Amino acid sequence: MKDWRYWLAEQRGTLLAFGIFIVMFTIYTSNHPAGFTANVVQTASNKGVLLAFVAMAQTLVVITAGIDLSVGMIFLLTNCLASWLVIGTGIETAFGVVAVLGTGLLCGAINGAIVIYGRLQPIVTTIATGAVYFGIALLLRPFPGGSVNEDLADALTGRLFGVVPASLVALLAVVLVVWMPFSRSVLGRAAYAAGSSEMAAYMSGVPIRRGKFAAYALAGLLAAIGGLFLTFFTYTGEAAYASGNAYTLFSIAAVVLGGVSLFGGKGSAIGAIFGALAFRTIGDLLFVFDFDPLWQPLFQGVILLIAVSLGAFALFRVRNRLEWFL
Amino acid sequence: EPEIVNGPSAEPECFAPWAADTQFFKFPKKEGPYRVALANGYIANTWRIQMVQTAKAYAAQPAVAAKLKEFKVVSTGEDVPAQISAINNFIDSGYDAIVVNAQNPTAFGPVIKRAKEAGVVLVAFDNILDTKDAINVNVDQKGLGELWANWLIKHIPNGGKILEVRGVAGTSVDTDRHNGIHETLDASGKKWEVTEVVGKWDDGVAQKATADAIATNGPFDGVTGQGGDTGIVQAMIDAKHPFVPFGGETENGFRKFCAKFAAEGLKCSSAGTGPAQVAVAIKTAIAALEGQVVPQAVKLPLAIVEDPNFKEGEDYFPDQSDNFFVGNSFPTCGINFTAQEIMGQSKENQ
Amino acid sequence: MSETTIGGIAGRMPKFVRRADPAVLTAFACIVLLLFVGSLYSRSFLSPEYLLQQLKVASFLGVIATGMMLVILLGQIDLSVPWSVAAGAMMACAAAAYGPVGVALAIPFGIFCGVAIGVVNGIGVAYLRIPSMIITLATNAVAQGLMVVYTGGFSPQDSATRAMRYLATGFAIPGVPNAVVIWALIGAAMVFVLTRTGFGRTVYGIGNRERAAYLSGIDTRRVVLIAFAVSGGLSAFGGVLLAGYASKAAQSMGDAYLLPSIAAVVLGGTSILGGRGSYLGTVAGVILITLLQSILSVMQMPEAGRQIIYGVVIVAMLLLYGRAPASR
Amino acid sequence: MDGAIPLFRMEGISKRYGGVRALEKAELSVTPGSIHAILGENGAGKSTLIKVMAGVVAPDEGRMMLDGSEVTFSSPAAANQAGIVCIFQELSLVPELSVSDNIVISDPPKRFGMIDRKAQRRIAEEALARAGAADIHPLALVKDLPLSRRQMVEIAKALARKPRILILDEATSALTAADVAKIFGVLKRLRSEGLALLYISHRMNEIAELADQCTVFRNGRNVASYAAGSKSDNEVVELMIGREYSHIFPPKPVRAPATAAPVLEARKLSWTDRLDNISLTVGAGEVVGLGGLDGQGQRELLLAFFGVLRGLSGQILIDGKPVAIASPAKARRDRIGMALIPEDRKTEGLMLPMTVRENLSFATLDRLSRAGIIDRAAEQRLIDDMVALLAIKTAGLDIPVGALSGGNQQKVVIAKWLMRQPRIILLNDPTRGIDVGTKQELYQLMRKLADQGAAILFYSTDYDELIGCCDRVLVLYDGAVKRELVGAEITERALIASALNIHGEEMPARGMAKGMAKTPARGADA
Ligand SMILES: Nc1ncnc2c1ncn2[C@@H]1O[C@H](COP(=O)(O)OP(=O)(O)OP(=O)(O)O)[C@@H](O)[C@H]1O
Ligand SMILES: Nc1ncnc2c1ncn2[C@@H]1O[C@H](COP(=O)(O)OP(=O)(O)OP(=O)(O)O)[C@@H](O)[C@H]1O
Ligand SMILES: O[C@@H]1[C@@H](O)[C@H](O)OC[C@H]1O
Ligand SMILES: [Mg+2]
Ligand SMILES: [Mg+2]
Repeated sequence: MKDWRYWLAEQRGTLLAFGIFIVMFTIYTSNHPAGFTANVVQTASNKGVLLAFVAMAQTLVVITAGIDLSVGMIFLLTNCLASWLVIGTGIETAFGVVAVLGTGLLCGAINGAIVIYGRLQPIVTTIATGAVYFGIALLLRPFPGGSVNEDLADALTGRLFGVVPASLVALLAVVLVVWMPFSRSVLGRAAYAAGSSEMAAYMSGVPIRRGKFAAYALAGLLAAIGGLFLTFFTYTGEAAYASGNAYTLFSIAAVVLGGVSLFGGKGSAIGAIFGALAFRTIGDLLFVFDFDPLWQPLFQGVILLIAVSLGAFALFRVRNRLEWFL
Repeated sequence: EPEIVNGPSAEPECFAPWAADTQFFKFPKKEGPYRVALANGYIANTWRIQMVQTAKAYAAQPAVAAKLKEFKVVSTGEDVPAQISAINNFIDSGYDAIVVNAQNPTAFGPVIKRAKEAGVVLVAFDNILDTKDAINVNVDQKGLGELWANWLIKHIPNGGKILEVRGVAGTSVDTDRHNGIHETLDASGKKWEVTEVVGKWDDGVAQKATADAIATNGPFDGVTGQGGDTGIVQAMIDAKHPFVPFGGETENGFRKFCAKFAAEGLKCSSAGTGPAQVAVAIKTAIAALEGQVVPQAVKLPLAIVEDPNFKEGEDYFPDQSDNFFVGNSFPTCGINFTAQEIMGQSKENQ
Repeated sequence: MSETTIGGIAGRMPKFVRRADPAVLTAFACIVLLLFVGSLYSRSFLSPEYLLQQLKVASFLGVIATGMMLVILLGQIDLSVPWSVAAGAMMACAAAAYGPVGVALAIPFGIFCGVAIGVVNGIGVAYLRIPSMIITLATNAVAQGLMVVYTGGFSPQDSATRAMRYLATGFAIPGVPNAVVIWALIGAAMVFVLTRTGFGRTVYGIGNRERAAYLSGIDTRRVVLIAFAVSGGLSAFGGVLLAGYASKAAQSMGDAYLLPSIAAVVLGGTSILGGRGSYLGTVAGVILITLLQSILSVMQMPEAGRQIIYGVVIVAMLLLYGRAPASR
Repeated sequence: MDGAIPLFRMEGISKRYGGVRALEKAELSVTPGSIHAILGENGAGKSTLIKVMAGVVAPDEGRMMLDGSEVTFSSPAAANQAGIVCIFQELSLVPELSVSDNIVISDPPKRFGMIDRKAQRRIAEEALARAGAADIHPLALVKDLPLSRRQMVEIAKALARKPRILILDEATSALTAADVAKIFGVLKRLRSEGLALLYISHRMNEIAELADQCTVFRNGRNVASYAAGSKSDNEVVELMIGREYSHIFPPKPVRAPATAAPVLEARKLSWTDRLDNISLTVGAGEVVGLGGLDGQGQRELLLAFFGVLRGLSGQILIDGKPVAIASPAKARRDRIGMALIPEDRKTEGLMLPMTVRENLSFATLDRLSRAGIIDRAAEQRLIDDMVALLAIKTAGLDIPVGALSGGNQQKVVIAKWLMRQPRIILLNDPTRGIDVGTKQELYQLMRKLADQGAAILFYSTDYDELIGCCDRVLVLYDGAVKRELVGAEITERALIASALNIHGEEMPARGMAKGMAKTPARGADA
């Protein structure tokens, strides 16, 4: 086999997610009354990027064969915090941003510490810590409100050179600054190895605990970046329980659509980003098709069902039934 | 960008200003027919479904339909950014007016800016917007709390133990109602001991919370609940709690109980505004597009029914679902739907 | 509570308790602790009425968590619980609108709708090999969509039938609410299935290593399908009971049961990776969650504080007994 | 060679698992420039010993000395740091990572703090070449490789770590003779470079060829140490199993020509590019071997019979009648009565955390239940029979099967199928990793089952076994049957020649042939 074939095999999930996204987005924009305009793209990317950050966060944890059901709550908590802190002069705003990101990192680190050093199952740990984070968010913002540095917010949700959505650029920057270094670092590899086979990784002297811890902590950071963007996008903070849970569940859907294996060890945040964008486009499709309003939720559900079933087509190629159980 | 003008507004009966200092808007008159959109958030409860159905029915009324080129509804779920994006999309697609049931009162600043620049009329109802730049069709939530508290004060002359079942924590609706209740009780000068539990506007949750409260803190001399009232009464029945005065919302199930057990002590004040407020919101949007003067904040009348005035077939419907909210008409605005015709409509259409 | 006390108590208990995992015993000890804390706050906490009332409320979660446990034992998860519950409740009430036959078939029809959702989940997981975490999310969305269409379009009947009310709130045995009896029956059936039947063994086997189970000549896909169908059916049955309890069905009925049912199963010592866990543990988990929620509710603490305490207590309890063994 | 100074010493090492004494005051010395073999039956404590040495398991007592000073290892990484590198049988490769990722996993080359993929690939290619496995692509994912290739990657990975002490725990058990030959070359070179090597294997001939020094373990203690070659195989085996031992292979019956229709028959079986027009028959009472280099389609053939493969062409006949077998569930049904002892007992044969009891009866639940309910008394009876028949050593029926030693785990896998009294038994390399004593029992069992009328199809990577056990051997090459050897034709020479697809009497070059030709266990063969 040639090198590029191995590369292709490795990227299959990501490419499939990319393909699904492109198809859906093309259907969307070609039916949009306004067409493929800078405004439409900006609107879509502002919305998509939020989930993309949360999905990236989820990816990190899922790679270690864990799951983080608190990402949505970290996202809310940091949103509420940002609505207090990211305001004022440049220095104050900068301090606020650092504090918000630090808080996210801390939340992720707490999850990681409990799961790794406390040896608890990630799913129930993060259900519990998610409740705690939500409680704190509610303390911070019993009612929706607060404000944010609007210049910064407009800059990051606006457009560069009148065409490129700034939020997409920010997403790209985060990929380059957080994801790329992590995935190529020793710790990142340790996270993958631990997710694929913790025992093997341990026996090979891989620093699995540090790798997993880094993954959880960075997941908190990425969720916080999402929370920050939510604040930029809405100018306020709100502790909305349902929407926190929705982001958590959506992030799982995005991760799976993005070809990341829930069994750990496989997939990339890039795939998850396209998974998130594709997932968001499902909602947008409602806008361009004239559905009876009451049928819209069903339509969304069915599209989601179809999208998640696409991967099953690979099944028809399986000639050895044991491959079902990998 | 509307002109700020002096009142009174067109159809002052219907478009009642919220307060004495409420501003009046006059938008530049646009030629009809109009493209109007409804940007709903959450959809999966009866109130919202009833609301969407009412909106459709209203837009289909011949007089209204004549003014509309297009009426489009999108429900985006609980996610605020999705709703913001939907509104942005409506603006970009050239809709003339957008009616919103906002998932968050404060998050729409950027959207309001954009709508203003594009000359799009934005009307919020039910969950309204914290702004003076868009039209709000408003229910006096605090007034509702005051009403319930006054009802209890009237029926429990010497003060006593009250169970307050609250709605969804953190929403302005819940807070306003709660504040209205407490301020009024405190001002009464009587001694009240209030047990608060959270019912989340949901019968099941409210029922469970009530059952717990009765078991640990009961019995109570009076109850007030926002949403989930049917469940609250059910919990009282299950716990064999004596029937006591009750201030609650307008669910059909609740009113059925009120009518049935009034003689045994369940003296109810049932008040609120039904999902038909969406029709008022649409009506307001059209009026604004036609260049008529409208208040920035429209105050909706409360639909109040109090013991002993519960009339079968008018205020409650024994054969119908418990879940819908009675009081779906705003006669002053010429909006006269009954809830059953709304919820039954597609069946008849088939 | 020291280990010796637990051991001492355990010594006098029936065999199935003595053989239980220490984690399960600790979970029950935590229940006692919670009751103690609750009684500090309110006297009536330890009254039989209150405890029965808690048990009744717990039984709804118990029924739902039973299905969840079955699926978790397979190493899967069922995120379609919210709308399976709602669909069960709503469809049972809907059936009642169709005359006496409808009334008679209301409960089975509600359960059937849950089974149908479960079958879709099962086909997705077992035959299409879609991760359960996502296929169940999707069917949940589809079920929600269907219920919204139904509510908006069909002039719904949503009052519970007398039979439903009786199941949830009646007393066939004086003093013991029927809901509790039902949970006990379902629980006993589950214990029997898990410990005495080939199906139960197979569930554990698949949860541990599906490949090995398949190569042992087990039709693992059918077992997975059945487990999901049962989970859907039990969720729907939970919904039917809830509708009976509230005497009506509502859309959002199931929302409050998803995370607690997962938490209850895991708090009860079942491994989320599958293959390990006992039903007794799930019982403990369900009671723990219910008690905790109700203590927080009667403590009249603001929502924020409640959420924080809820989370902290769960982590604390798990650290006490739910830790995985050290690796060396 | 002054191998007298121990590089590493273990003294008084004990390790208990609950009631099980895995190690009891064990001693071991390792000298540089020599290969030290560790022998012992299954469960003797060999793996535990090396796990202690490699920092995987913490000993309860005892001390370890490296270069004369005491050391403790808190983790495998710490042991690695000290130059101790261990090749665990199959546990330490990360399946979702590529071969090169795995090879450098404990200390990847870095550039600007990130892993340098180019350098990593270079290192991996070098290491693979050193291990004689240059055919493995460094970008391939480990999970896509067959077991034998994975073991080669393990070895490359160990070499890349530049160890001072290299430990191989049954590292060659899944390798073909050709690979073993390459590995031996490497090991001998390492010895000459002054490394200390510890070698655990159940294959006596390998030890004979490689070892300088041997230590025998029994019941967690080292019972004897001696210079290689100073004891006969018989003596060694006696030390290991504590009893006398003779006649590894039971005598083969003189077969009358088959009259009845074969129990199992394949006609022109093909599947993707892995099976090519295979026709074969296995009659009742017959043991038919599958030979050839590893990976020539033997495993796929067994899976094809067992209903695991999709898109087969050709025909499978049972008792002369064509059947469609779409799943193992169908294959095991009474009408067919097939059983498969799978390749990897840990992932395919057993549910490790479940009890011995549950594992034993798992494939027979359908017969043991009435209306879905298990008849526990009947279950107990069958289990007792099987434990007795196979002499399974276990502390109880209700402990996790994962706590049994490898050989006993393998017995459980076999027992779980024998419980069904299958008519057709497919064996996929069943003696991998099990000790001589157990092997001998297994060979006898196979013959006994055949005598009782079973049709046995037996794949082995060990030529001795094929020679010793089979009535006929089919040699596969590239998915096709290249040659059928019957009775006296089954010789090592013939097996090797046909495995390499060499015709006539020409033999491969000497060095190669020596590596391939594993001398039969001396004194044991009849
Ligand atoms: N983690 C463990 N838990 C319980 N028992 C164990 C554990 N590890 C080893 N044992 C027991 O310790 C004894 C020694 O096992 P060990 O694996 O060292 O044997 P071995 O000599 O390597 O056998 P084999 O040749 O089968 O590999 C066995 O009885 C085994 O069951
Ligand atoms: N979780 C566990 N519980 C109990 N015992 C275990 C466990 N894991 C491993 N063991 C024991 O550890 C010993 C070594 O296990 P391992 O999987 O390393 O086998 P091995 O000796 O390397 O390979 P083989 O199975 O071929 O002998 C086995 O004897 C097994 O009994
Ligand atoms: O106003 C509330 C509405 O927004 C919600 O959807 O249902 C309950 C009502 O009280
Ligand atoms: Mg071993
Ligand atoms: Mg071994």
